[in-house]
Order: sequence, then structure tokens, then C-alpha cells
Amino acid sequence: MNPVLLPLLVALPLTGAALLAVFTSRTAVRLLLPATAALGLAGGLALLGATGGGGILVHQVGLWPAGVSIPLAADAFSALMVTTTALLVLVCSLFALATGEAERRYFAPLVLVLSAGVYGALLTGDLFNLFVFVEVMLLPSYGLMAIAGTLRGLRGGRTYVTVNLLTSTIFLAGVALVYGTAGTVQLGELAGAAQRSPAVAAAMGLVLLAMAVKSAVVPVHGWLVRTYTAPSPAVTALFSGLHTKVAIYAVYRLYAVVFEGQASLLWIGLVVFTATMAVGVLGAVGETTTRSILVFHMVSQIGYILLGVALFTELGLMAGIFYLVHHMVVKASLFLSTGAVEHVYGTGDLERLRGRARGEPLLALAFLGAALSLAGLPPFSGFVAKLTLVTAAFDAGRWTVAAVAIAVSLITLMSMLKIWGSVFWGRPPEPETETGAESGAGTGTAATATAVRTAPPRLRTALVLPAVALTAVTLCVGLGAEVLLDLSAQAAAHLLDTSTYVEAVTNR
Amino acid sequence: MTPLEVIAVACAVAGSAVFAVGALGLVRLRDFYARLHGISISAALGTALLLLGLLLWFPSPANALKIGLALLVQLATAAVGGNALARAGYLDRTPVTADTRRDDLAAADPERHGSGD
Amino acid sequence: MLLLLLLAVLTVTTAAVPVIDRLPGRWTGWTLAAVLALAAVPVLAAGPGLWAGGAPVEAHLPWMPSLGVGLHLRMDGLAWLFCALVLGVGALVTAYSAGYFPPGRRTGFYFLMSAFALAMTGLVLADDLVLLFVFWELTTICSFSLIGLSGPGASRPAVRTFLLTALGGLALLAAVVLLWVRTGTTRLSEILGDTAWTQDTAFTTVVAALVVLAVFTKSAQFPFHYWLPDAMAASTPVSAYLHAAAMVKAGVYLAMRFTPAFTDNPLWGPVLITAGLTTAVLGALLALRRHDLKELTAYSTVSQLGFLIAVISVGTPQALIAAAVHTLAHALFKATLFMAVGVIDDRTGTRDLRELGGLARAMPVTAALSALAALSMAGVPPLLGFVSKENVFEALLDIPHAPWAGPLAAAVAVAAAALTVAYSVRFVYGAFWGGRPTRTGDDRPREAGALFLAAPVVSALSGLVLGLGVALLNPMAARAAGDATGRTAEPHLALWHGLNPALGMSAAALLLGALLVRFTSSGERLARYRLPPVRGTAVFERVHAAVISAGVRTGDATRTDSPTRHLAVPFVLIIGFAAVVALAGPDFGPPAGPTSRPLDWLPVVLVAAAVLTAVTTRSKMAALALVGLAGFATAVWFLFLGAVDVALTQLLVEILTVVVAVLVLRRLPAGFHRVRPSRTAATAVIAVLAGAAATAGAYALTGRREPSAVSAHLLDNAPADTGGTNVVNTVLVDYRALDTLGELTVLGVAGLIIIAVLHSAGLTADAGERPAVSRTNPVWDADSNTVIMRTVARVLIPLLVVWSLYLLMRGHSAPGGGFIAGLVGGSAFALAYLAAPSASVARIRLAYPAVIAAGVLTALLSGLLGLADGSFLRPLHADVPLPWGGHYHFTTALVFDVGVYLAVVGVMLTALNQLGLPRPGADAAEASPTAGRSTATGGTR
Amino acid sequence: MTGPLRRALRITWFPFFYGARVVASSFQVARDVLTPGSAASPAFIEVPLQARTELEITAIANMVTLTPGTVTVAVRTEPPTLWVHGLYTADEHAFFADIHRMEDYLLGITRRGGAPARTADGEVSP
Amino acid sequence: MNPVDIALLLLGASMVVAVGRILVGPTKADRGAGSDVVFFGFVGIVALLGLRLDSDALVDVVLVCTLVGFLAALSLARLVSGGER
Amino acid sequence: MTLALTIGVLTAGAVYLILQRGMVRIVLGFVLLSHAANLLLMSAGGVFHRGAPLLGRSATEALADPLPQAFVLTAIVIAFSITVYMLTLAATGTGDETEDAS
Ligand code: NA
Ligand code: NA
Repeated sequence: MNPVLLPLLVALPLTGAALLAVFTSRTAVRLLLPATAALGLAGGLALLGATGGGGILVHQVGLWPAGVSIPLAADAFSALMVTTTALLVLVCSLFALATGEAERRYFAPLVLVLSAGVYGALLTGDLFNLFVFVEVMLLPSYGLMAIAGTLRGLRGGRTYVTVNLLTSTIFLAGVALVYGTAGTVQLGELAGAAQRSPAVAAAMGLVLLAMAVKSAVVPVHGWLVRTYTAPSPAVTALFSGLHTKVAIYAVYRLYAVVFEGQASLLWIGLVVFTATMAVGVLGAVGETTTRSILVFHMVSQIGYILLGVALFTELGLMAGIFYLVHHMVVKASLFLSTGAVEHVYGTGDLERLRGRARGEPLLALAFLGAALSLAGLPPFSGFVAKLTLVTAAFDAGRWTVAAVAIAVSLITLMSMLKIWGSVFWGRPPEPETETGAESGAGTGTAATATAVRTAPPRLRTALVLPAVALTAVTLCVGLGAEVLLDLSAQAAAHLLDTSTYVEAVTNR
Repeated sequence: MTPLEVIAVACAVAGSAVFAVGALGLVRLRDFYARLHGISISAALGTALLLLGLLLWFPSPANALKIGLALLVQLATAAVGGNALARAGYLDRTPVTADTRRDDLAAADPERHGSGD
Repeated sequence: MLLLLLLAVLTVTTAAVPVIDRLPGRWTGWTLAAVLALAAVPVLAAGPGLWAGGAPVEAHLPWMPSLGVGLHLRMDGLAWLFCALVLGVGALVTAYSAGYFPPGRRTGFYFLMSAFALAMTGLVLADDLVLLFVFWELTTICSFSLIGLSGPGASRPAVRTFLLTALGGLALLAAVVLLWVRTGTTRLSEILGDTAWTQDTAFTTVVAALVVLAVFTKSAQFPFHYWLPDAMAASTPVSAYLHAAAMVKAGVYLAMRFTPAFTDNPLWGPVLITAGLTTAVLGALLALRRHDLKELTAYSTVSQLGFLIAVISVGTPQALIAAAVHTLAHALFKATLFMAVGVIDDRTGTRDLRELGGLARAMPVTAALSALAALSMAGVPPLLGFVSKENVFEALLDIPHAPWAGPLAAAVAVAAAALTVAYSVRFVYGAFWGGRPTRTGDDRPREAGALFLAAPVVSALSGLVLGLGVALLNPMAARAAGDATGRTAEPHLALWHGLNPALGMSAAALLLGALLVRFTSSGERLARYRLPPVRGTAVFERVHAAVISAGVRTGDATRTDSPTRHLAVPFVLIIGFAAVVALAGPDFGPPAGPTSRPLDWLPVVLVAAAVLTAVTTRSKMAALALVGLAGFATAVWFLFLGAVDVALTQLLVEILTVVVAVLVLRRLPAGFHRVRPSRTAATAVIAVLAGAAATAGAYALTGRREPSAVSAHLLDNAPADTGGTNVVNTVLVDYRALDTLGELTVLGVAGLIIIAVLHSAGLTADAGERPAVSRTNPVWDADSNTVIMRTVARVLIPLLVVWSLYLLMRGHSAPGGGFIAGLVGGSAFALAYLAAPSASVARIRLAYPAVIAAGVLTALLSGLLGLADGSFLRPLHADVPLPWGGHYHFTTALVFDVGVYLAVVGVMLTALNQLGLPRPGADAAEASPTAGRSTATGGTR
Repeated sequence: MTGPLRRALRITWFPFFYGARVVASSFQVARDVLTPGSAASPAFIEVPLQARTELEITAIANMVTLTPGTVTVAVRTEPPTLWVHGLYTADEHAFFADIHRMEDYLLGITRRGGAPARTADGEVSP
Repeated sequence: MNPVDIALLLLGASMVVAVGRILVGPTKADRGAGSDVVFFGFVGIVALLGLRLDSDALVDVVLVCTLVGFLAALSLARLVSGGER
Repeated sequence: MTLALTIGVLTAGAVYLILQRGMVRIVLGFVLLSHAANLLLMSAGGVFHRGAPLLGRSATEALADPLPQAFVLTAIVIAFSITVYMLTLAATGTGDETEDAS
């Protein structure tokens, strides 16, 4: 793949979005949205092909000298992330098309801009440009968050906007200080700067702090928990797969490049991320709706994923990256399967749903598979993820961390079984007479008008397939783990020894 | 300094002094409507002098065009803005000092309700 | 190869179940049984080779080479025994299932049974710890799903069972990983073959404890025993296969496997024997009290598993032989009993001993095979159970740890065996001979069909045959125990050993059992006593509830939709971060030059005045104006710092913010909310600290280095590189156009989401105070009174548009550019909006989303043009000759800037038109003057 | 002098005419600001206009507002009327005279025939 | 001391006075009046800075200031009248 | 030092406003906070060279670093976009209020 094409990963979705902002017809949405998303997936796969063997693609946008230009760079790590992102964008778009949500005003262009922002953020080798692309990703999200039009959506929207804006501002301040101390914001030129200069370290510390808030680690997880329950399931699925993950990606990349994995600071991460795992899972098990359980649980998983960088060993980084990709897929699958139920029955309340497995065996299987994967059970990808991570922790002598990680996975299973036992198993509910769904149910379609109906409607296949597809992915990744393990190892190698990346980005 | 520059600085100082007097009116004048007259001093005379000072400091045709335009716009702002504010204040029933002699607006109101006195 | 083929066959069969299940009638069960039986053939055939001392059968396939984890399979004597059991019993039970269930499709059931057979086979064959764990967990999942499949009532037991066994699974995982990390390999045979790591007692103890936890939960040892009866919610074939013969034996298998590593560990033996014997006695006691035959059988399983664990703890080859044979015996008699329970249930519709009795006449075959199995369980010669139990007694007597341990353990075992005798009698006598006859006459139960009974008959008879020919088992037992312990075992399995202590114990157990039967009416009297009110499931539910309530409390900490609390935490974190950095006291070097000039104090004072007043005022309007002043003062700072473009942009943005804010504020109450003083104080403290941190950070971390290299490059090369002399603008449209593209996208999206949000949520009703003056007052008349603004605007608007185009064109070489120009152009529209006499007249009927999109597309297009010169967003240059001589330096950067311009204008249009919509309710007020007046009286301050 | 020339002169002279007017009234208000006490006698006064076109009305209204001491509060176009807040209205004759002088000057520019003649009390002669 | 600095001080003081009016009110109209003075004062400050910093780029800034000042004045008036045109 | 002080004052005011009730104060707080961030960016370029980077008008030596200026321009527009959107949010749904009760 020619590196000159890297910017097109950003430009093409933006073009699609601009067109969809003008041509808002149903046909246009049905054609352009999936097509553009699929194009992104093709691009991601092409990137994987080009970088899977350890190569790096770099393009200095505008062909200015390195250090002046904004470099876009793709190694196995970014390629993996781009591919997974594109997959989620495609699948969630298809789900949104199935729910009819995609035809809401500007849903489609917003999703495409969001994806463009994520691609840009994953590819850029420039700190300020990262800030810009994060904003490109966030702005559509603000809209998608509030688009549902429910009170809960609007309130969630406010918290979401304000917290993210605050975080972005902190991030910007961090970037400012990095330029103030190092005289550059180009990642390659910043290589190891934090280790050499305490001033740069302090400045980058602020950047990492912002990223920590964005990735919703404890104790700054509350916003995520409160806001991700507000939008529609498709949007939550998309956000869960993309947003916090970009922040996590940035933490990995920045700590590796700018700090060169400085060992003396890792304990902070270990403490924080371990707490994140534990608090997240406890919070999840205490919730009472499908979505709030899943959302709270994201926090826990974020702790797991970030442990990789806090260990900063070859195995740890590899495990973290594997976990990251696995989590993006699985969490989206869970949101989409429970979201399908929520969409059709108008509620995600565990008390009001029962016995769905009988009518929707395929959906139930999709949920169960993903849930087991999330809990780290074989033969799904979650097992390999947990195994490598726990092994990495033990290998690094972090017994406590490993023990917590293991214990947390039991409560994870507990929280997943809470959903399973309530929503999918049990006696299907007796005919209910009540009709008023809570305003928080959130999809805004006709289905929300009534609660669980007397004759439960069957879910359309188009609504079920997205979750099934993603669960199939997690199963395949579990069975054929070597492919992803190998890519993760490749990615980890570039984080552990950043010289290749740095040389490529700085043209040295 | 060239003589022109001296005049420029003099204009600037004079303009700011005039401006300050108008602004002081915000404190010294007794009601909202009276304060508007103080603002007129600052906005019209004060800024005009200041802009003139700027023009004299950079005397060129281009600057004359720009600053002349700026002055016109500034005066328009002072006028239109003053009017808009006065009317808005009246609409909002901003109270007047007790010695306000009369209110023809209320008198012109066929319903004669809720006049601004 | 054999092993891979075996797994492959099972995998394919499992995958094919949905297809097979399309066969009519009961054929699925039969087909599966046939497959399992056929699969057992080569395994059985491999037996003699192994017993003769042949090398274990091995197979390898890569799986996760980067982790060193592979599909390593190994069948030695121990694995052979379990493998044969799994396949054999599996074949029997699936055959039985065919008869047990009414004809019809049961895809889920057969799929899971098949998957379970696969998992269990894999588990015992795995020579890779990770692989073993995978199969271990798969059996758990199969068990969970099979229990849950049996009906709505089973979901809770399934969940309980799952969580408990998953707990053990996680312990196993920890053990696996610890061993892996310690030994550097996941190969089970290598790890157990070289037990150098067991020298580290602490480490070994930890691993042993974890393995113990795994074994105990899987094999239902006290205090985890309760799950097994709980799991009886599953259908009888599941109970027979998973919860009697196979899955629960996984723990037994694991304990036997790890014997060489842990025998010498001080924890392993005592814990195993204590728990094992406790479980044996407790399980038997509980079994004796049951009325439900299935529950009785389940508790009996618990008890028998206790025997097995206890004897494994001894660790000697003799003990392992006993364990191996008893495993086999138990599998046979317990599978038989479960299947018999299923038959009884099927024929009579009940399993309750209080409703059953005298079935022997009606169901003689069932009675006979139940009796055979029960006698084997009770340890009555010449059945296999007799031999195995006697070997257990013998092994227990030889406990090496302490001289008193053997006799004590043996005594307890005898007690448990006596109870076993008693409940065996309770089962068989109670159901088939004693009690009131179950229904009579035409309604009386009939014997089940031959195909239904075939499987239990085979298993029951096997117990008899193998008991009689027990000596034949010697080579098998020797190999199994040898492979388990790593030491040579010399078995002497026989029905008659002469008069030895074990025989005495057997006799004692039978005698005591008989007495128990006599004096407790086969346990009936015991059932009346209340046992301590500790029930496993209740404890589980209590723990479960405690975790959930801890979870609720965890969630409570963040359960608020007020942004404030979510925003406070990051601030506190930053303050903390700054404090830590400050305390570390790093040396950031001296300032590279003077950091302030006297005139700087002007914006400082203005900012301070604006900020201080903005935070204190309770008027929204005042706050808006004061924040605007802060913005202006900031613009002054920009001017001081040589940032003319920035100052211009700042000014424009500030004003446009005010314009938009006014559109919003008019819908809101004029004043801010009141806030509690305590909160105000806390907020002020955070604010001041944050301000201090910001000052310190800005002072310490900036201005201490020489001008950057990139700055020098830009200042030296901008004109040559780009043709522009306004360096800031060249950065925006040439060097870092990608940033600008992003920024312009952000702006455009803002326009779209404003429309989207208002489209779905709508604007709030107007809450601003209504004008208080009578509507007939001339001051009200908007048409007349806006004449001044309109007339001036008519002049200003074209001026602004022309000026904005000029700014656009010259941006490359002087302050200006797309954004500034766009903002100026946008303010022209804002002016038009403000000057219009009514909101509907003010509406600018342009397709503003299209303007935004056109802007973005133009910018993208100019970017794509750059590809012609080798890169996206690379500006192209051309000198266009002018008709009046000279030439104009054209660059596509200008096209890019036009895109920016369009987007900015589009967004301004959007904001004005969307937020400037007529106020909801305004028309109503106009229609009714009284409405206007009533607000007038209430609206004045 | 012919009409156009006369109007050109009037336009040229306008800044000085109006500037003097503004300066004078500025001093009047400034005195109130800078010295203790006040000579003010404020009122909202209805001022009928000779101006007819929107441009004329706008111009006179703005000139009134721009002059310290008078502010246009409301406008009516049919018939053209201003409501002016005057700070010094004790002498209403002078008050009207000041406004009429400005209006006449203005109309002298905007109209070919100049401003219509007025009676002594400021009313337009029929 | 540079005489322009004195002028800047005077304007600065004027703005502080205006800020006081914005803060004290008491009516929305008074706050609007204070704001107007702030905006005009700002235009003046920019003009003075043109002299003080000797940068004719500020002439453009002045022009933009006056142009947008118009918008600001109208907007604030609109707010005073409760959004009434 | 003066610039750092300005940044601190803006930050303090911003934080105070952001932590109050009501969407409007939060929005205004963020406006102040973005000023602070922008000034910090300017500060990052150094405050000793303050010449406007317009080439050909004065000597290059005393010119300010143009890069942070470009950064600030970008940041201002982004902040403006979000501010306008937040104001829209304040005018929808429950209006200004962000808390159920104080
Ligand atoms: Na439920
Ligand atoms: Na006036």
C-alpha cells in the first residue's frame, strides 16, 4: 500500500459525510453509509496487510520536511485499531439501518465524521493533530448522544459534552506545555523526551491525565457510566468501541514513545488500573438494566486493557493490545444484542424482560457467546485475552494485579449471568397490561411506546445479524488466536522498541 | 517624533480623556436614560478622537480608507446601538428618575397601560 | 494422529448435530451413541498396548505458537481410563436419552451433550495446561447450558452452579499461569515430569491451594458440595453423564494428575483427606435423608466423590489404584442408578419415595438393575464396588503422614460406607419392595421398553462382570496409577484377599449399614431431624446478594446526572498532579528571557476585573458581557504577543458567541440559580487552587527554551515554500492544512448537530421576562422601530461581504484568511438577522447544511488536487497572467480557504436560523393582549 | 449657487456642523458628570418629523442619538415621529430648535429643494 | 511615561467603571449600557495599541472591531428587551 | 509572569463557573477555560519575541513563533463550535438547569 493514500482514510469518510449532509434521502443513506464504512474496512485490511509483517507506512502530509509536516503513520498497532474501528462502524451502521435510526436527520454523516476522526487520531504522529482529530471524533458524538431527544438523552448529552470538553481542554493545555518544554509536538521528535527532561515529563503527564479521563479510569469513570446509557444502543455500541479506545490507544502510544516505557512510573498505572477493574465490575453487577450493566462493565475492561501498558513488558503490551481489539468487538456485540431486545421491547430493564431465549435463540446465542467471551471463557477471544494478560502480570511479578484480574473476571461472569438469567432465561412474562415505557428506554421508535407486549414481536434478522456477526468474530479470534496474537506481538514490538517508528516518522 | 505624530498622540490622549468622562457618567448620572447620554460622549467624540489619532500615526490612503470606514461604522454603532438600547430599556420598563418631566410615549399609547413612568 | 482424529470426529459430530437432528424420531440420540461408541473402539484398542508398557499415544497441532501453547494431546494409562469412561458412559447415556425423551427435535440438548463429550475427552487427553483449562471450562459451560436448557425453573440453579464451578476454574487458571510462568512451559508432562519447582514450598503450596479449589468445586467437595444436588434441576441424562460419571470426575482426574507434584506438600494431603472424608460422611448422611430419588442419588455422588478425593490424598500407588478402580465402579453404578431414576420417573411420574413402593412387580428389570448397581455402591461382593471400596479402605489405612491418621481415616471411611449401605437400601427397597405400592390396576406402571433399558442394563451388568473378573483390571489399574504417581504400582485386585483389615472394615460397614437400616427405618427417621440450618445455596445467594449490594453502593458514588460532580473530579486530580510535580521540585531551568513588560498589566487587570465580576454576578446578562470582556482582554494579550490573526479571530468569535448566547438566554430565566454557601466555598477553594496550578504550570513549563526549530523553519522558508508571507496563515492552509481540515469539519458538524438536536428535542418554551410595556405603545411597534437598524444594515451588510472577500483573498500575505473572512461574512448574516423586524422575515432561506457541506467538500477537493503533486493537501501553484499586466500568484491553498469560508458562513446561518426561531408561545401572546399584560405585571423586577 | 453645488457644500460642511453640535452638547453633559449637582430636566418628548424616507428618518434619528443630551427611544414611520429622551428639556423651545436645525440641515442634503420652511415655534408652515 | 500609556490607563479605568455598572446594574438596561462602554472602550484600546505597538496591522483590527461592535450592541439590546425585536 | 498570572486568573474563574449549577454558567466557564488554554499555547511559543509573523514588514529576529498562533486559531474555532452547541443544549429540554435540586 502506498503511504500517500493514508490521508484518504480520513478524506473519504469525510466526503461521504458531506454528501450525506446534502443528500438526506433514505436511498442515499442506505447506499452511502454502508459503502463508505465498508471502504474504511477495506482500507484497514490493506493497512494490516502492509504492516502485519512489521513494516511501517509513513506519509508527511503536504510533503513538507519532517518536523514541519503532520506525519500520518501506520504500524501494526494502528492498522489493527483502524480495522477494528472500521468493522464496528460498518456493523453498527447496519444495525442502525435495521432499527431505522440511520435515517434520522444527520445520523449517517455524523457516524462517518466520527469514523474519520477516529482514523485520523489512530494514524497521526503529531500531538496537536491528535487533539484536532479527537475533536473531529467528539463533535459528531455530542450530536449522536443527544439525538435521541429524550430527557435522559439530553441530560446525558450535557454531561457528555462538558466532561469531554473539559478533558479536551486539559489535553490541549498539555499539548501547549509539551510544545513549551520540548519545542515540538511531533511524536517522533518527542521520542524519549520525557525521560530526558522532567519538564517534558510533567507536560506529558498532563496529556496522559487527560487521556485517562477520556478512557474513564477510576476515579474519573462516573461520566461514562452516566452518559453511555443515554443514547440509542447502536450509538452506545459505536462509542464503546471507539471513544475510550482511542484514548487508550493514545496512552499506549504516548507512553511508549515519549516516556519510552519509563519503568519508575508504572506503579501508578498498576494501582489505578487495578482499581478500575475492580470498581468497574462491582458497579456493573449492581446495575439493573442491560445497558447500564454493560456500560459500567466497560470501565472494568478498560482497567484490564490499560494493565498492558502499566506492565510494559513484551507480553504485557501484546496482551493489552489483544485485549483491546477483543474488547471492542465483544462489547459492541453485547450492546447490539441487548440493544436489539431493547429496541423491540422498548426496555432494557431486567425486571421487565424474561425468557427471550425461547423466541430468539440466535440472538440469545450471540449474547451468550459474547458474554462468555467478556468473562474470559474459552473458546472465545476473551479467554486468550485474559490468559495472556494474567500470564503477563504473573510474569512481571505482579501477583496482586493478576489475582485481582482473575477475581474480577468471576464478577464479570456474574454480571453477565445477571443479564442472561433475567432477559434470556426464565419464564416468558405473563401478559402485562401496562403500556407506559420509561422515558429512559431511549430508541424513540414506536416500540418504545409500549412496554413488554402481550405477544412479543419477533426480531427481524437484520436486527439480530450484527450481534451474531461480531460474536462470530470473537469466536473465530478465540479459535484462531494466533493471527491476532501475532499482530499484537508485532504491535507490541514497536511499542517496546520505538526506534523503527521514530525513524520512520522523523525521516531519519 | 514628527509633528504629525505629536498631534496623533495628543488626539489619542484627548480622546481617551473624553472617553473617560463619558464612562464616568455611568456612575455619576442618575438613571439609565441619563447614562445613555454619557455613553454618547464616549462613543462619538471619544472614539472619533482616538481613531483620528490612529490615522495620524499611520497616515496612508489605505489606512485613511479603513479608519474612515471604521469611524463611520463606529458612529453608526453608537447611534443605532444607543437607540436600540434606549428602546430596549423602555420596553423592559427601566425606571426613570423622579424628576422626569413627562413621557409622551405613554401618552401616545391608546391603551395607556403600563407606561414607563 | 489417533487422538487428533478422535477430537476431530467429536468436533465434526458436534457441529453436525443441527443437521443430524433433522432425522426423524429418536435417531439423533442413537446416532450420537453410535459415534461415541465407535470413537471408543480405537481408544479401547489402544489399551492393551499401554498396559504392556507402551509409550503414551501423543499428537500435536499448533494453536497459539506465539505463546507456546499448542494442541498437545497425550494418552497415558490414566488418560486412557478416563477417556474410555467418558466415551463409554457417553455412548450409554446418549442411547438412553433417545428413549428418555419423547420423539422430536432436541438440537440444543444433543449439541451440548456432544460438545461435552468432546470437552471431557479433550480435558483428559490434554498435555497442555492451557488446553486442559480450556476443556475444563468448556465442560463447565456445557453443564451450565444443559441445566438451563431443562426449563425456566432451572435457570437459577444453572447460574449458581456456573458461578461456583467458574470460581474453581479461575483458581485453576491461576495455577496454570503460575506453573507456566515458573517453568516456562505449558506442557503438562514436562511440568510434572520435572518437579524441580516443587522445591519451592511456598510456591507449591499456593499452586496446590489453587488446584485444590479447582478440584473441590468441580468434584463437589465440602463446602462446595451443595451445587451438585442443586444441579439436579437438569434432565436425568445430564445428571447421569455430567453430574455422576464424567464432569465431576474432572476434579478427580486433576487431583490424580497432580499427585506427583503435591504428595509431599504439607497442605495437599491433609486438606484433601479432611475434605474428602467430611464430604463422604456428610454426603451419605444427607443422601439418607432424601425422599427424592434423584436427590438421594446426587448426595450419594457427593459422598462417593469424597471417598475418591480422600483416597487420592494418600498419594501412594496403591491409593491411586483404588481411586482408579473406584472411579470406574462409581461411574458404572451411579450412571445406572440415575438412568433407573429416569425410568421410574418416566413410568410413574414421580421420584418421591413417599409416593413410590413395590415397583419390583411391575418393573422387574428396572428393579434388578437398580439392585445390582445399589449393591455395588454398598460394597457388596462380588460386585466391582466391593473391590474398589475395599481397596480404598486398604489405602487409607496406609496414610504415611502420621501413625494415627490411617486408622482414624479408615474409621471415618467405614462410617461413611455404613451410611452408603443404608441409603442404598433406602433407594432400592423403598422404591421397589417396601412402602405402599405405587398405583394399582390398569393405572399401574409398566416396565419400560427394551431400548430405553438397554443402556442401564449394560452399565449394571458391567459392574457385575468387572467385579467377577476384577483381576483383568490389574494391568489397566497398574498403568493408570503408575502414570499418575510416576512410580511403579503393583496391583492385586481380587475379590478375595484373605482375611485382612480391609475385609473386616467391609464387613463392619455392611453390618453397621444393616443396623442403620433397621433402626432408622432406612433413614426415614433421620429425615425428621433438622440439620443445622446452613444450606449451601442459601449461603451462595447471600454472598451473591452481598456482592450486588456492594455493587450498588459502588455505583451510587457516581449516580448523578449533574455534570458538576463529574467535572469536579478531574479538577481535583489536576490540582493533585500539580502539587506532586511541585513537591518533586524538578529543575526546569531559568527563563530564556524577560517574561513580562509593564504594559502587560493592562490585560491582566482587565481579565481580573472581568473574571472576578463574572463569577460573582447573578445576572446571566452581566455574566455574558463580562465573559465577553475577558475575551476582549485575551484578544489584547494576543495583540501584545504579535498574534494579529488570532486577535481578529478571537474578537469575531467572541461577538458571534454573544449573538448566539443572546438567542439562547432570552429563553432562560434572567438570573442564575442560588447555590449553598458551603458549596460556593468548596468551589472557590478548588477554583483558586486550580488557578494557582495553572499559573505555576504556565510559568514553570513555558518560556524556558530557545525558539523551536520548526518556528525557525517556518519564518525562514514560508514565502519560498508557499508563496505566502503571513506565516500563520501559511501554517493553516499549507503546512498544517490537515489540522485546518479537521477544524473546519468540527465547525461544520457543529452546524449539523445543532439542527439534529433541535429537530429531535426542540427549543424550550421562552422563560425570559416579557416586555412590560403595553403593546399599543409606539415603542412596541417592531416594523417602525427597526427602520433605523434596517437602513444602516442595508449599507453595512454589503460592506461586510466585500470586506470579508477581501480578507479571504489577502489572507496568505496579511491578516485574514478563510476563517476570519468567514466570520466577517457570517456577521453580515447575523446583522441581517438582528435588523429584521420579525424572526420570520429574518429567516435566511438558504440551504445552509448544503453550504456547510459545500465548504467541506471544497476543502477536501483542494486536498485531493494535491495528490497530483504527491500528497493530499499539498498546495498547487500557478501564476495567472493578469490582463492588465503582471500576474496573480494562485494557489490551491486559496481554494482550501474558500472551503473554510463557506463552512463558517454555513454554520453561522445555521445557528441564527435554528436558535432564532420564533419563541414558542409568542404568537399566542400576540393573539391575547391580556396574556401579555399579565406577564407584564409579574415580569418587572 | 445651484442646487447640486449647494448640496455638495452642505455635505462637506456637515462634519463640522455636526461635530460642533456634538462637541457642544458633550460639554453640556460633561459638566453634569464632572461637577456636583445636575442641571438636567429629563423627559420623553414626541418629535414630529419633516423627514419622510426611511433614509431620512434613520439619519435624523441617529443624529439625535449620537448627540449627547438626546437619545431616540422610539420611531414611527407613519406619520414620521421620533420619541426622544432629552436630558435638558426645561426649555422645550430650544430642545425642539436644536433637533429642527439638524433635521433642516439634513433635508437640505437629501432633498433637492432643501428643508421646508418653519414657523417660529418650529411647526412647518403650510 | 509614554503619553499613550496614560491614555491606555484612562481607557482601562473607563472599562473598570463600566464593569462596575455591569455588575451593579440594577436593571438589565444598565448592564447593557455598561457593556456598550466596554465594547467602545475596547475599540479605543486597540486604536491606542496601534500607536503604542507601532503596528499598522492593528488598523485592520480596529475596523473589524467596529464592525462586530455593531453586532454586539444590537445583541445586547435584544437581550435587554427580552428578545423582543 | 504576567501571562502566567492571566492564565491562572482565567482558569480560576473558569473552574468556579464550571462547578456551579446551570448550563449557562458552565458554558461561560468553558469559554474562560478555553481562553486560558489558548494563552497557554501562546505562552508555549515564548513571550520575548512579540513581532507579528508577517514577513517583509520587519526584521525576522524579533518575530513571534507562528506555530502556536496557528494552534490557537484552530483551538478557538473548535471551542467556538462546541460553545455554540452547548448553548443550544442549554436551550433544549429542561432548559438551563443541570441539577434536580441543590
Ligand atoms: Na428479569
Ligand atoms: Na445621545
